[in-house]
Amino acid sequence: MTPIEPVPFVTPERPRRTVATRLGTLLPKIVLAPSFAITLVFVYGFILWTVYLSFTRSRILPVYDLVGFDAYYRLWSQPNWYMAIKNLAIFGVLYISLCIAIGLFIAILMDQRIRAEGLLRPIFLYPMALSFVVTGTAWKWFLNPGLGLEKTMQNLGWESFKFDWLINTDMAIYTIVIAGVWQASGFVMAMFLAGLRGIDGEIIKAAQIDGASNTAIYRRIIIPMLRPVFLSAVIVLAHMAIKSYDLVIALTGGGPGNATELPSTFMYSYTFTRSQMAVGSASAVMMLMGITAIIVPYLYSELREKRS
Amino acid sequence: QESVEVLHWWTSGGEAAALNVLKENLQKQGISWQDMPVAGGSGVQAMTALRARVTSGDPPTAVQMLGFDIKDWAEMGVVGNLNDLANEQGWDKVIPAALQEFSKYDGDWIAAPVNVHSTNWLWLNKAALDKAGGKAPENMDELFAVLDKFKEQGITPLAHGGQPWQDGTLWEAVVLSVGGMDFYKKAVIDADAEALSSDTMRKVFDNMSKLREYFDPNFSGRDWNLSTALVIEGKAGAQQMGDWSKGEWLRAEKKPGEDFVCIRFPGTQGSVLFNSDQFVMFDVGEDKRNAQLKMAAAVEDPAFQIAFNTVKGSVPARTDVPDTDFDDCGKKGMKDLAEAAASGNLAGSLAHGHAQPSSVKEAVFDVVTQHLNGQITTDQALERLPQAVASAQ
Amino acid sequence: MSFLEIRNLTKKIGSNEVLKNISIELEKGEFLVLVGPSGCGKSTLLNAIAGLMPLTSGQIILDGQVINDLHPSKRDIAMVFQSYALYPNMTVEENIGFALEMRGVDKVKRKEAIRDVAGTLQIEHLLDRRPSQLSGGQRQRVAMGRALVRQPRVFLFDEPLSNLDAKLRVEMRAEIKALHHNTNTTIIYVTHDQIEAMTLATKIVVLRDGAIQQVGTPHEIYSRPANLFVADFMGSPAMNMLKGRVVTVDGARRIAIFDNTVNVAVPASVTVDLAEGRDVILGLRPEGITDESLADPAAGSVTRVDAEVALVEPTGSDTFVTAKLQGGTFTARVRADVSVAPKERFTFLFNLDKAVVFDPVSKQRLS
Amino acid sequence: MSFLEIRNLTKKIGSNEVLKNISIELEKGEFLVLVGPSGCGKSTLLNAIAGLMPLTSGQIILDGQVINDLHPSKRDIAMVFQSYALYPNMTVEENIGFALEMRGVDKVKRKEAIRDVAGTLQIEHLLDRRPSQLSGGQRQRVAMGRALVRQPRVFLFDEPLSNLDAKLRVEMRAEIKALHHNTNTTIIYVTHDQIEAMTLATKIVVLRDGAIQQVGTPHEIYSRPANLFVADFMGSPAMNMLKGRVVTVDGARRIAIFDNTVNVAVPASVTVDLAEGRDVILGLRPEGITDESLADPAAGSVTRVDAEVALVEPTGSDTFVTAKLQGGTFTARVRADVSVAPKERFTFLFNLDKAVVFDPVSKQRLS
Amino acid sequence: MSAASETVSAGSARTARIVIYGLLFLLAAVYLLPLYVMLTTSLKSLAEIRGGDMLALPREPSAEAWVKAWGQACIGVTCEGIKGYFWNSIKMVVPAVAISTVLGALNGYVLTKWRFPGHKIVFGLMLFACFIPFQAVLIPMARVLGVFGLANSTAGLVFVHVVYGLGFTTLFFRNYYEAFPDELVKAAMIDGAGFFKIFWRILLPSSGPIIVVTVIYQFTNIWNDFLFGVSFSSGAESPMTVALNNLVSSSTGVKEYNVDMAAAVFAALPTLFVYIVAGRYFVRGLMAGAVKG
Ligand SMILES: Nc1ncnc2c1ncn2[C@@H]1O[C@H](COP(=O)(O)OP(=O)(O)OP(=O)(O)O)[C@@H](O)[C@H]1O
Ligand SMILES: Nc1ncnc2c1ncn2[C@@H]1O[C@H](COP(=O)(O)OP(=O)(O)OP(=O)(O)O)[C@@H](O)[C@H]1O
Ligand SMILES: [Mg+2]
Ligand SMILES: [Mg+2]
Repeated sequence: MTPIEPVPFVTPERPRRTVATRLGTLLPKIVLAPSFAITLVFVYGFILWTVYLSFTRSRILPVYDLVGFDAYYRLWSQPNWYMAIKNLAIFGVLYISLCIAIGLFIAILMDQRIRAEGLLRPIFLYPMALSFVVTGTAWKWFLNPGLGLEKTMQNLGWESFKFDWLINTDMAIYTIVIAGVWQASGFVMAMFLAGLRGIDGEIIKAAQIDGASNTAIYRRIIIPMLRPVFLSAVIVLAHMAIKSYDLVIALTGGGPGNATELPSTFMYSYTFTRSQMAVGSASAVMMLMGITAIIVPYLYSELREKRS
Repeated sequence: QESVEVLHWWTSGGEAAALNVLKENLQKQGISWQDMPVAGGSGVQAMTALRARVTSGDPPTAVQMLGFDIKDWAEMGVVGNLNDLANEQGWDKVIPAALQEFSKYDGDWIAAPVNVHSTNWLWLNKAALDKAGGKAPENMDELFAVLDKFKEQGITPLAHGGQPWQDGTLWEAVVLSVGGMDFYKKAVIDADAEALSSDTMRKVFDNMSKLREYFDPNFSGRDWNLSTALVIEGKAGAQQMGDWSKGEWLRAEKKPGEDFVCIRFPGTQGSVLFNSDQFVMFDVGEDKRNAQLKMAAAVEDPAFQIAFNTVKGSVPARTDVPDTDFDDCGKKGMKDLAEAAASGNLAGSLAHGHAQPSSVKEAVFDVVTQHLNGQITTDQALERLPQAVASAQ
Repeated sequence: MSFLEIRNLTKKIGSNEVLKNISIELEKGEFLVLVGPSGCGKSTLLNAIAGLMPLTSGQIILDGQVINDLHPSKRDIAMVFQSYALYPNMTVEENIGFALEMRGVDKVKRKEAIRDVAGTLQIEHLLDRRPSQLSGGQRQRVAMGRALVRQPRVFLFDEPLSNLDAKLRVEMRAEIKALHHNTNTTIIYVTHDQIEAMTLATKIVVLRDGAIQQVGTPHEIYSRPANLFVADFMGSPAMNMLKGRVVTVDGARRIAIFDNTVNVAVPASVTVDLAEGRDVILGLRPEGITDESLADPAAGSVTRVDAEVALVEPTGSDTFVTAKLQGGTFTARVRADVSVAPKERFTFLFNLDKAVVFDPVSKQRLS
Repeated sequence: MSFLEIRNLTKKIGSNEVLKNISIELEKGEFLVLVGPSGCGKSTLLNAIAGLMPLTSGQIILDGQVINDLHPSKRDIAMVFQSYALYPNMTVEENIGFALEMRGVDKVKRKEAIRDVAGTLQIEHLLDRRPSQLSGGQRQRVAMGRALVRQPRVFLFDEPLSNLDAKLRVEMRAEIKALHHNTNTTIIYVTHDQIEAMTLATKIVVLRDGAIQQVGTPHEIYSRPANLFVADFMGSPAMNMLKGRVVTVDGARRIAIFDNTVNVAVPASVTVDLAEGRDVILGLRPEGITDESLADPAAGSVTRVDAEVALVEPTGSDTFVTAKLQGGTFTARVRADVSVAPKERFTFLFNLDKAVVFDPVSKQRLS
Repeated sequence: MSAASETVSAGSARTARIVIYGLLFLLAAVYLLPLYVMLTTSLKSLAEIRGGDMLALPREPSAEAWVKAWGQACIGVTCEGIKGYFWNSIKMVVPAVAISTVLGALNGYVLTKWRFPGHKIVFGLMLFACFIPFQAVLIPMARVLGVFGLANSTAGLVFVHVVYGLGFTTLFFRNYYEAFPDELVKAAMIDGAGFFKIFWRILLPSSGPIIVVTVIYQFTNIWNDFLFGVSFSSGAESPMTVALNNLVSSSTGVKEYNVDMAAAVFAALPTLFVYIVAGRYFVRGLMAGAVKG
């Protein structure tokens, strides 16, 4: 081996920290700083601004005179708001649990060494790619008793078939659930599929040798092992449920009556169409508080766990 | 080059074609037209976009707007001033006072009215009506009788689209029919709590419940034009809707009097509930002001008024436009408007933002829609209506 | 008939023949160790026995019954995986009890059995923990416990100690040995580690590229390797392989090595006739080449060789000396406190009793 | 002044003192091996020397210059990581050349240097592959190449061979030794493996819980461990630790072991005065207890002990015999072909020359 | 213990396969229905749509609606179809995705490989930002854009999407880099590479899977966004979704459902394309870090 020239070695004059080394240690923070600053201003600054507005009498545009809790009194005296909260509870619970159940079910089916996986995967995933601005009309037709499923079934000879949830005040919220599940369950499927693929094959072999049947393996070993995926899925879905807006607007516009009002549509309509910006802000504050209650414990546990 | 930027929600074929007249007129004067269409929900999204534009300090030149929204925006001090132009062209004389109510703020002209719609119309399929006896109904009872006949024919008696604003449009027509103009003014314009929970109002809601039974099962969430189509195709007998509905008939190449009949909603003959699309001129600064004024002038140009309103189904916002180019329904509309204005039977439409600010309007919609959809009873509606209105004020 | 018999087992994955015509017989209570380089098919063979993958051809006969098509859960075989494969969502107790639960053993009995096993493995205090809260050595014991609790017909161990550090390894090795001793179960054990293989096995199978190279007791494998591969694979440092040629000196057949400069007696184990002039390879393990003081006084045939020392590696307990002579190097094991330094000359004692002779062409041992 | 001097180095992570007041001096060209149980702070110390983590207190002086605050890229130190840390997205060539590229060495020279190193390590044919296409041993060599190409002032190796199988390990060990021999660079090397430590080091540092236990040559560490921990940690099987008591027999100080049934001469290395009746621990490595044939003829003080054999572990090259006597067990190393079986009695030769004596309370060696 | 002699019969295995495939294809058909409706409707004539069955195949398929949607349909007073808006969306999506991905990657890099006290709080705050309802930020954002002179421009939209995409991109990359060996960074440091060199030469080239996930996620979200588009852009500058909305939800006039559907399919094409082409890598990328499974 022929030696290569020793590379000139930089000797700092002083053993103290030079500007260069100090800059070196600061650089990562400098890189992170813009993103963090942006987040502080555009998220937390705006949240504070919204909180402030909720204490004003803003109507069509923001005004900045404080009037106390007036907007909150108004908010909590709106039957619409209670309806929105009740709907969110129904929608949230069903949406999250159905997405997870269906997503997991399909993921398990897809995990059985399916030949056509390359063909099927995009079919389950594509609804996530489409906005409801795009699919809303198709869904509206499909669920409309006069045009869609009901009519098709009746044309096919099943005269007594009835599916009128879209226009039924008691059932309309479930049509939102159906469309929502259609859209998001494929994504959840992908998450579960990734989780399933990540499971060590030896563990399954071990379970077989321990005498477990296939159902026992899924029930006792695999599904419990997917716990972190469940958690991620719940968080992702919860945030989509809370933010759901397009879905409702495209499908029912909040109707019939206010049967499908959600906090997000409530907030939008009070802020922008009903010229009650303060009430809208108050509802936004309530939503943020709800989200905080869900997310912060999750973040806390997630970031703590890393320590060990 | 000078230009105007116009925010509107007239995105469909006919209206856009009519707007083109305005655009071309301006282009001839060397002013380019930047189109800013925002469709959907009768201007809901447009108002959101407008808020964003105004907040960012860059408002569009002119914005299509209705009734009380104009007042709200004027109050924010972000609109321009058209006094010079209006004085020069004598708008005070040719534009009805009821419209000026909205076109002016604190005595200053701020908007150029485009048209006058009236909402208390009933549209009937002529063939179906003939089968049902041929006589146009003149009060609620006759209406129910006709609807019953339609039912016997096996068609949907009343085509209605279940969206809050359509429910509201129907409701205000019933209010006017049941209570008359004085009651309408008291209950709707003055939002008198007593009137809102009176026995008359109970009758209104009872009638609404009754009408509900003549809808087809698919009414919920349906766009109004689809309902109109049902009537056109003879699948339904009648539709209560504003005069913009006529555009659909015309486009389907149907003739007033031959294929369809336009009448005032039974019981509201002689009264007109109106709404008026206006172009509100925003405060855009001196450099764009010239173009803005030219646009305002072009809007009030009789040629444009005729071209636009014949397509849209509405009547001109100026009283000095001849009715020669209009069809029977149009002529009737112009005549009704003039008479109602003279007799004091002209009032703003609630459903279209000319009776109350949008907060109150939507509060009323909430109650009306929930009642119509059976979520609340009439008793509850009567109790809740004054509350909702009060809390929205 | 043997307790476990593998007959002409072949396994192809794709076009790759991972196991080639494997036949093994095993008596009840035997401890079979599979050794071989990485990728030679050891895990595949275990998986085949456990029923975790279908065979291409051949038969596996357990206790007189062909089990080729029997589902793994019905074979009554326990397996300890290299990665332990503990169920991360279950506590140690549940892990150990899972197999019993699957077999419908009732709760009370299960608890008792778990306590017993945990006692043996000294993990009673860990029963409520989850695998993620255990150290490597503790996990290993739980994996073992999961197998032990069942008293299966056969135990399979796939490199169960490879993740442990040296100290723990020695301990666990002793425990496995004790287990086998006390329960007298049949065990098949895969390892990379020569010491493990030598100390645990009653029988060793050496695999290479899916084919069996040799089957025998540890002593046979070590002292009489069937071919060059086995000789080289077992033992560290590896066996010295010296090129030699058969010569006749004073009428006796001898083997000349180091370019004919040294000739040594033909090892007693070579009973075949070696033709004069025949090329051979003489294999002699490092401990067969020593200094004077370490030489086996009982050795029958010893040759002294003077050579120049190239490298001295003291390991504490011994010193390995690599020396050069006439185009060949060899490694010797000398007493730790012998004084020897590179470049010096040193006298090595070659103990020919321990030597083996291979054919350089067929690579087989001549005997 | 030494080439590399570490002075009173302390490192806290959180409240945990990972390195406690470490001081080490190293001359140019020395080969320092760090050993110690898992988690004792070996990697942390290497990282500190490389500048990959800030120190809590203390100084690192390289070639007369305090380098505490010097950025890793400026220290001119090369490091081979336990996990190799090859850049997965680069070819072997790019991996090896990366450091030169970062230093602005031009392309032609770089290529030349890479060829040279690749030649030495015999990986020329792999230059275009990516790390994922290499075997463990090949990866190891690339990692080495990445360090070698630079000719740094100090090499740091963090358990570079721990992922390799036994065979490759022996080979690579030899290569590292040759590298050190040929280039005479300064090397600091972390390992778990006793053989590696013994054969490579010129100096060994034994760490435990972040504190130095002993510094010395391999021979010192092995033969004269400073305390019980070092004695137990180095060597496999571990040193036998026998409880003893100082007695006087025929006017001479001796040490009684196995409940006073056997007494042995005090090892020559013990020069301190042992009071009569004092409790001690007598340490004797397995190779210090042998059968007759293996005994060191030069040994000065040998005691014969008859004991019952408990366990026989033949490893091929040797046989380890564990025997029991009066409340104590010990492990002896006997010749591989000695015939010995459990339950038999056997005569062992204790070579007291090799014994060391510890204080049972302070755990320090007495000498 | 003796094992019951029970063999896995080939027959029952085959039935199981048939059931699995049957279920999967049935589910796939259900998932495809809306797309099927959109596609068939876009190929039908208006008359056929009014009179016919929604699920029926078109009797006389015609691409007329497609041609019209792309180049002729009227949106406001201009009748040039949606093609212009299509490019608007592209102009918005590409920089927004690129910038938010790069920033997210850098943030993830700093938060995992250059940790500093408080890094968890910084990350927690950035992550929480993913969950704020966008309706709440419209007005203040409009003000800020106005002040910066970005109001009503593609640049402004890009900015908004970057700001509100940062939380997710940072999350994705952080989780991915968390599993990336620290040794590689240390090795590169010792080899003499600096902060950016290490990122550019070592981490980024190995980030393929997570870049795929991030890009897909951001691309779909930004492409499909309507709220920001309608609020912060106007007229000819509008993104696709706004134009589509103008086309399909105009309140008066004849609804040309076939044109609407064709336009909707056009609007969905890029995202569909992305999911179909990169679906496999999506699952792989999720495996590689975004989901901790
Ligand atoms: N799924 C597979 N597809 C193709 N080849 C495979 C597959 N699994 C294993 N092999 C091949 O089969 C051979 C044997 O693999 P096996 O795991 O049995 O080796 P092993 O002896 O256990 O090695 P190790 O000691 O490294 O664990 C290897 O060459 C491997 O490449
Ligand atoms: N980031 C950290 N936070 C807290 N403690 C740490 C951290 N890194 C290391 N330690 C602790 O520092 C001690 C020394 O760790 P180090 O990695 O130096 O051990 P090691 O001797 O290299 O062990 P091994 O042989 O297992 O590699 C350990 O007890 C470890 O738990
Ligand atoms: Mg294996
Ligand atoms: Mg370490």
